[in-house]
Amino acid sequence: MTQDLSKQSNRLQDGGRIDRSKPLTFTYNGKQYKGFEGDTLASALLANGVDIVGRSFKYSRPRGIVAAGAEEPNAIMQVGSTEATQIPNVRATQQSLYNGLVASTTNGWPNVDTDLMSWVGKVGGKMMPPGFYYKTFMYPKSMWETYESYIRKAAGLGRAPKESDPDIYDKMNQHCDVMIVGAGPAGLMAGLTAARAGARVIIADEQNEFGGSLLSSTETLNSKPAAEWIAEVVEELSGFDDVLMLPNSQVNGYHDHNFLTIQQHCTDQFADRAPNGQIAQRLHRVRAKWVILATGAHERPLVYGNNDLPGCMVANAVSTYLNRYGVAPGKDLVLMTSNDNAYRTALDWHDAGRNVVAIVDSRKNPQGTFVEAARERGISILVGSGVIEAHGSKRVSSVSIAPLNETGDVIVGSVVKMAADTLATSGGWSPVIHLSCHTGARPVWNDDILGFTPGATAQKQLTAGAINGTFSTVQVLEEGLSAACDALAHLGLDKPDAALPEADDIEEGKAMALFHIPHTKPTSKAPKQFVDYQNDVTAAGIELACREGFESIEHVKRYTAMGFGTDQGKLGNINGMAIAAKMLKQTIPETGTTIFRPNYTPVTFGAIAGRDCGELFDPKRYTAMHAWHVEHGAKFEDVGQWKRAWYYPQSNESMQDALNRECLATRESVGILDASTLGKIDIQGKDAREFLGRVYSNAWAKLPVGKCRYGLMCGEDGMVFDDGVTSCLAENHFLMTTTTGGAAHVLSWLEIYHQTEWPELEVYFTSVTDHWSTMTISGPNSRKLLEKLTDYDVSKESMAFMDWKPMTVAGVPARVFRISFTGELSFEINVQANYGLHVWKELFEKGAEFNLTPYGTETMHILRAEKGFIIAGQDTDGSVHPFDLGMSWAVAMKKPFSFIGKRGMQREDCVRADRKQLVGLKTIDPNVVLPEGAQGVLDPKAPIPVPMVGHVTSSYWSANLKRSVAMGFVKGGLDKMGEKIFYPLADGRVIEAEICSAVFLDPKGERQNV
Amino acid sequence: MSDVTSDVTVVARDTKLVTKQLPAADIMGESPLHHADLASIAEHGPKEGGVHFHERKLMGLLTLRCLPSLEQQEMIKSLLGVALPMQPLTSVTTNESSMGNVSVRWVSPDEWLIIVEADKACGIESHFHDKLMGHFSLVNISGGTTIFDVSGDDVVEMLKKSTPVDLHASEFPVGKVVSTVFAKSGAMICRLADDKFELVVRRSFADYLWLWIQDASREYGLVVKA
Amino acid sequence: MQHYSGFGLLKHSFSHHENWQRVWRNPTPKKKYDVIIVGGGGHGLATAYYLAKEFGVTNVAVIEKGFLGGGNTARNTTIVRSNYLWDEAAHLYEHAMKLWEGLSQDLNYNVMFSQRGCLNLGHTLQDMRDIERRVNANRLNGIDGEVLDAQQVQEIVPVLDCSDRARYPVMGASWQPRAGVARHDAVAWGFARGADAHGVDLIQQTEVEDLIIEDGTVVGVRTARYGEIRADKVGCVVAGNSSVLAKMGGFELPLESHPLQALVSEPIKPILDTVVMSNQVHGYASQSDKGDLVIGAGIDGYTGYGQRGSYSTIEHTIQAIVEMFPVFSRVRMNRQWGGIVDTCPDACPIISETPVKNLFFNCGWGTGGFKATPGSGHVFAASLAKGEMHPLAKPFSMFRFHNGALVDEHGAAGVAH
Amino acid sequence: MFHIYCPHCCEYREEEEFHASGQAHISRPLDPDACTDKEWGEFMYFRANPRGIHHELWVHGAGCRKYFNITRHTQTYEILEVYKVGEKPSIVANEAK
Repeated sequence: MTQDLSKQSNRLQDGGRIDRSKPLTFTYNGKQYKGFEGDTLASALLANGVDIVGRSFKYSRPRGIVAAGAEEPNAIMQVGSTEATQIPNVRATQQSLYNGLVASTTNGWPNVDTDLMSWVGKVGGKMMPPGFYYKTFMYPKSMWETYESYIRKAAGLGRAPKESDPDIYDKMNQHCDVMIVGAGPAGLMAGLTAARAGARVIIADEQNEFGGSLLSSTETLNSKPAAEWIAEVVEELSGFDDVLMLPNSQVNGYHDHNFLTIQQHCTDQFADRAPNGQIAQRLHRVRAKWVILATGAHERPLVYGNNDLPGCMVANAVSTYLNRYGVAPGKDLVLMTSNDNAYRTALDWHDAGRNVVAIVDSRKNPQGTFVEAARERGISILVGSGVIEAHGSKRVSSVSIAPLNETGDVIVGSVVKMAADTLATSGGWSPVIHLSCHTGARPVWNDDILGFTPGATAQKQLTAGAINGTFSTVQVLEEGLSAACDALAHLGLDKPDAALPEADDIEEGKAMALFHIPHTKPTSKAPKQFVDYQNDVTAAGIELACREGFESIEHVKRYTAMGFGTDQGKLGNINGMAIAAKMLKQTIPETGTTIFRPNYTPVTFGAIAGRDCGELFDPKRYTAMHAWHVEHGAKFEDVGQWKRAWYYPQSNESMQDALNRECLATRESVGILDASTLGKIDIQGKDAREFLGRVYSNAWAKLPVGKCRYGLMCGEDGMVFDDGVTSCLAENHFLMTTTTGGAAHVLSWLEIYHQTEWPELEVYFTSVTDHWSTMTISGPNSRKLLEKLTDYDVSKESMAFMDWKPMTVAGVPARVFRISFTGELSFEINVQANYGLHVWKELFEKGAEFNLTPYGTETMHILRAEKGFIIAGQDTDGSVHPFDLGMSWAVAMKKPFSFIGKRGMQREDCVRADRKQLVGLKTIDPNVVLPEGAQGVLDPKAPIPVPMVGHVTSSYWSANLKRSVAMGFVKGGLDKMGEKIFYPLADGRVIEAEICSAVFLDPKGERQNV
Repeated sequence: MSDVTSDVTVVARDTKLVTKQLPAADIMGESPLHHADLASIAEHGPKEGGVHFHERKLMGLLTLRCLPSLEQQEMIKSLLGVALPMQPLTSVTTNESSMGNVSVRWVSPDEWLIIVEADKACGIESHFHDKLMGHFSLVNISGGTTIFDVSGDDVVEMLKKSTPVDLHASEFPVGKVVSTVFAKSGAMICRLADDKFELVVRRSFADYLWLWIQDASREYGLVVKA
Repeated sequence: MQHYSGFGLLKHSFSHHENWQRVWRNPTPKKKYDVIIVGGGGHGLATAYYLAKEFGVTNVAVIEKGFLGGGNTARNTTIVRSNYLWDEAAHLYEHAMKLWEGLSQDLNYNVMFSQRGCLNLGHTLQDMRDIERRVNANRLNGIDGEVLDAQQVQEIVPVLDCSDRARYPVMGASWQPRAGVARHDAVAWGFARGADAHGVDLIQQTEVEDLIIEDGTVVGVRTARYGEIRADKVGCVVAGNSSVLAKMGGFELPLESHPLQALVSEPIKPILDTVVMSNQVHGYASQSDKGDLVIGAGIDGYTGYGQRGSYSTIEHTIQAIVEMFPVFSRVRMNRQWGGIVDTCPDACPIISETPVKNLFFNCGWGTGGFKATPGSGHVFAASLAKGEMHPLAKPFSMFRFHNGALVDEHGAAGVAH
Repeated sequence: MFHIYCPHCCEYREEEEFHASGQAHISRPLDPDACTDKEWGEFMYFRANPRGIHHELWVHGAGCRKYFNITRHTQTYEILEVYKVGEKPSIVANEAK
């Protein structure tokens, strides 16, 4: 080892799973540092002797790294080397180090080391107990907005980028027999067993390599370092085709019926931006037949005075930094523990050649393998004691230790002070039960292990290892094996040969239930004892919440914000519950339980969105003529998912100019509309006609073959929801059309009635929306145009209004319908969509002499409004029935079958006299166009609230009539013809209009009957 | 057969209407991906990659709706040259039919998709209407549908990004057909070989699905086949 | 009741906050009350508060099966607005809005009502028609509202993508400046504290197992913990569990209880100053004072009492958020949760007498209940006190589903709740 | 995220393929014109909405497009059985009251 470690003052000369041959450079708060491949950002910071990694949220206290994994509350960084690649709130303990990584702290002014806000925190902190904001900032009322802006400025950790994300995230749907969460000893054993049995296995782990707790321990398996066993298992697993191994992958959510989500980091462990368009992160959506949770446990710190000083760490984290990363995060260690397990940290520290000042054990008489090992090494052990307070300004410099009583809640002797720069604590282990809660199972308290374990669940879920409170490696491996065997048995697969590796024989003495170390002062006056670091929740705060009557643990959490941080209380929740329980004089299980919700750790929005963003956010549906519309300069309107041509401006034409031109050309000669998006449903069967009679409000019994008819479709409530023309193709064969937006709904409407209410009717429905291209030529010259493209007789005598005929148009077999939505002579030409563009182009070829003009949906709206034709969805809103629309002609009350909507439209409220009815509206000033959505009133001078009588639904400038035309609802409007109505607008204008017939043009229908 | 003349359009009109829908051969049909000019991508684009894409365009596709009695099943078999696959999620293909190459995909207990060459669709329709008694419906959907053949070493990976169905060979053997979600649209997926799938998609969604497949295939390399 | 103020905080800081009074008692219920409110969520607590404070009915118990404010009150996205389309709904929600505007002072509890405005985006021509219609109606009803074009929207929310790049470009929006958000827990706690101070008994951890009905009249409730508790009138304000209570009364309601999910991002520096809602792309977002982006969407399609829904709903919601706010792509989702919302066919509540005499229901708020909390409590309290429905409550009788007089805020309003 | 057995496709499929269509076994009155407003309103709008075992109508919308029934627990979300339209459920709630 010849590398220059001088800058990495805390880096050990050897050891760890880092690659010292691969040095990496990174930037932290503007300064360059070195680390090694295999480091996390946190281990590299510690290696470089960086103590302060953040400032606390409320009090601006300096904070250091306390943990080594997902439970870390303090080391929350802003990462990103460019504006577009900024990531807020990256947990340094989970971010792999890469060359060029740029990180900075998220709080602190002017900088994190010298934060002037901390003075505010120190002075004002006393006035900021939990919920203080509920008690103040109320007076004077007008000041709240000012107060709030300051609160908001202080809030938040990192920041969002200002530029769009250059990275790509995608998703993959996975299916497996066994999903194993966690690749520690239990998970690896389970995975190996299931894989050998031939099961389809997915095994995921949040860390960059498999091995879990074994990666940071010094224990042996089969008398070899555990790492060798891991390597063997990983190698064997990678040989199975049906095993998917996912390191760098957090299982974040466990949903009903064994559906799990995994966020796989594909490139963000080695690059700030995914190289060469690679996928940055992949979200796996897994459906598993069985799930084995082998998620391990998080060590709990103990709660004592100033426990947030940098240098205060969780014991196992210290071991992890030593063993896995070759980093000793200090020189002189005091270890405080309530259990044997944590002794390993002192042993590791000692074995790394550093000074263990003392082990402070709250128990009177600790005994066990590790305790003996410490004694053998001559480490001083202070039994029956606790660290009551840490001292120092920006890092621990000394600790105060006091003897405790048997139950650890009273100080029973004098306080001694010892110099130390690192204080590691352990209050035992909390099983990582998060995923087990996601589908509603309530965790249960286990007094033996002093933690919550997974509760009963409806999911096909098994658990193995530390999640069960099983901590010895021997038993953890056994549980991994047996969980896999249980899963295999359920799956009907045979157990394979699987021998357990031999693990170290370790005896551990009983742990003590200890959470909160008493201080010589009462909690309220003692130095701050933090429970939830990220939200600055203290033991005093929890006690205050209980005193104020917040007795449910959920109230305590909400009042203090405990557990609401980005770590979701992984370190603090149990300690907080224990403190509340003690305050309320009840047990922890009596106080409640702790429920975790997805996500286990935060998940990038981009990954959840996947590729369903940008161009792929939602399908764009196109007709066969779309390319032509684009070429001819069309503007498009979104109608459902369809892109419909809206209007076709020419050169510098304004929208209104284009509409005027399109409208006049159509009424004066001939226009053409791409109507392909209309829903089309082929209906066949001997009961088709009967069925139509039941779902439409009008009569269908006598519609002859070759004829078309308009129909209204209502819900059971009698309210119109769709309309369209249905044509009789043959005695048992119809073609129904629907609105563009309503097509899917209408088809399911027909299906649900057929399948669930009237299965005896012999009828089938098939969507042919996409099959037919539909082009409507409309205008006085439309017949002449059609005649140029067909040999068939399309004269009035041969083909009357509302007739349809099969014929050949432009050489293509077509079905031509003489129906009209413009009130002009119109032909709707339908051809198989593969030939739509051909026919469309031929129409233009032959239509030039008639000035054939393409028109879009807007002109279509104007032309139909001139005729008083409704558009379902614009002139209806789900609260109007056919009579409200003045369309009693489309309702056949005498049909033998009580059609859908008939009963509904006869309810008391539906037959009331003053219902809003659709009428025409003629502005007194013909040049004024009423805004759609304007609300009509009878007395514009009435005080607010002004009684409203109905709104304008459709309103346009009619170039043909050289005036505005409009339709709208008016209470009792059909009986108010000729009366005045006023439309007060937001800009202060009041537009006066006269109620009239909605048919503004050609009331006798002479133009379409030619 | 009336299919070949251009002036008579109605093929059958007793209780149902069957109209000829194809023009004379000199009028070229345009498939839903016509605008993408796949032919030149095939010519100039990459020749190697993990996912291969081919639009099997302008085929004849028909939706058959029926709850077939034994007699009807027999008649359908004689008309198509192959028996309807009655088992859910199964399909059959034959090239021994008088109708040429015929594939039939199970869609639901009373629905099948029939795939033939384009010029056979009308013939099948008219035969059915001539010969098949009882309640059924047969609808030509050729213009509203196209077929994507996707294949290659990474085709399953690409599909896993697109659809939630389990594509593992043990669950999805060759010949299995499912109608399912595909991205934010839908598709009927049939496994034609270990590494080859047929996607039957709706015309108006074809461009979206083509964009999706290009995107999902990017990391594997996409080869367009003419 | 101890008065809260900044000065009080200072004073208590000298005694290390050891002398704060309890916010509410933890009483054992009496044998009989004038009114029992079943359900200690925001609406139930508000009802009790106004009953005692405004209508002099102080012999009141609120019976809550869990903890106060622990249901939908604790789970919603805290949006407050009153820009409803139909007169009946608009008047009810505006009544609530006016109460919100003085609520912190009335309760002496800062509910952090922040009138930062609400945008309801329009992405299609029909959206814009609906927006015009609704804003015009609002203005004539005395409710603030404006129609904005895309550029004006962009000025208010710089991080919103108002470009043509979007699949459904923003065409405009309705803007209600007085709308905003409030601190949900504080609302429940403020009402609870106020009700308790007026003598209302707040009975937590007590589930009502049955309604005691004699001769078609309700006379009390039966609980597992305390047995029978009698009352002259019973008001049920139990949101998603309303159908369960109605069944105890022997009738059904026109309700379905659906999961409604919401989620928050990790806290980030202030970036979104207002509430942005979009019906077309199905998502809405605001940023809390703590810095979290608070995000919600529509309900799951099936009924469910599990306080959780399907992941696909979360995915669709996030897709919508990333579509609207591309710069949020690298922000991370912290937590998701679900509530049980009681949805009515017309997306309006039921504040109503029932087939059982002296039994009243206040339910059916669906996804829109939080914003109405003070108004709902106030009109329900008035109705319970007088034994006759308050004029603002009358249109919301459950019997409107018999005669057809629905107040259909569904399609017509064009607004996600 | 439900995993639903389609009784027509005869296999489990993902929830995305399905759509819930409300309470099952709500039959349209045979003679609507004879119904009172109250009866018609109850048919259209009033629902059991139970917390517990529930029978509901679903459609395999992206699959075979067939409607079918599910018996599901509305709190645990366990699907207890699926059955075709026209069939009766074999699992029903205990009607204590």
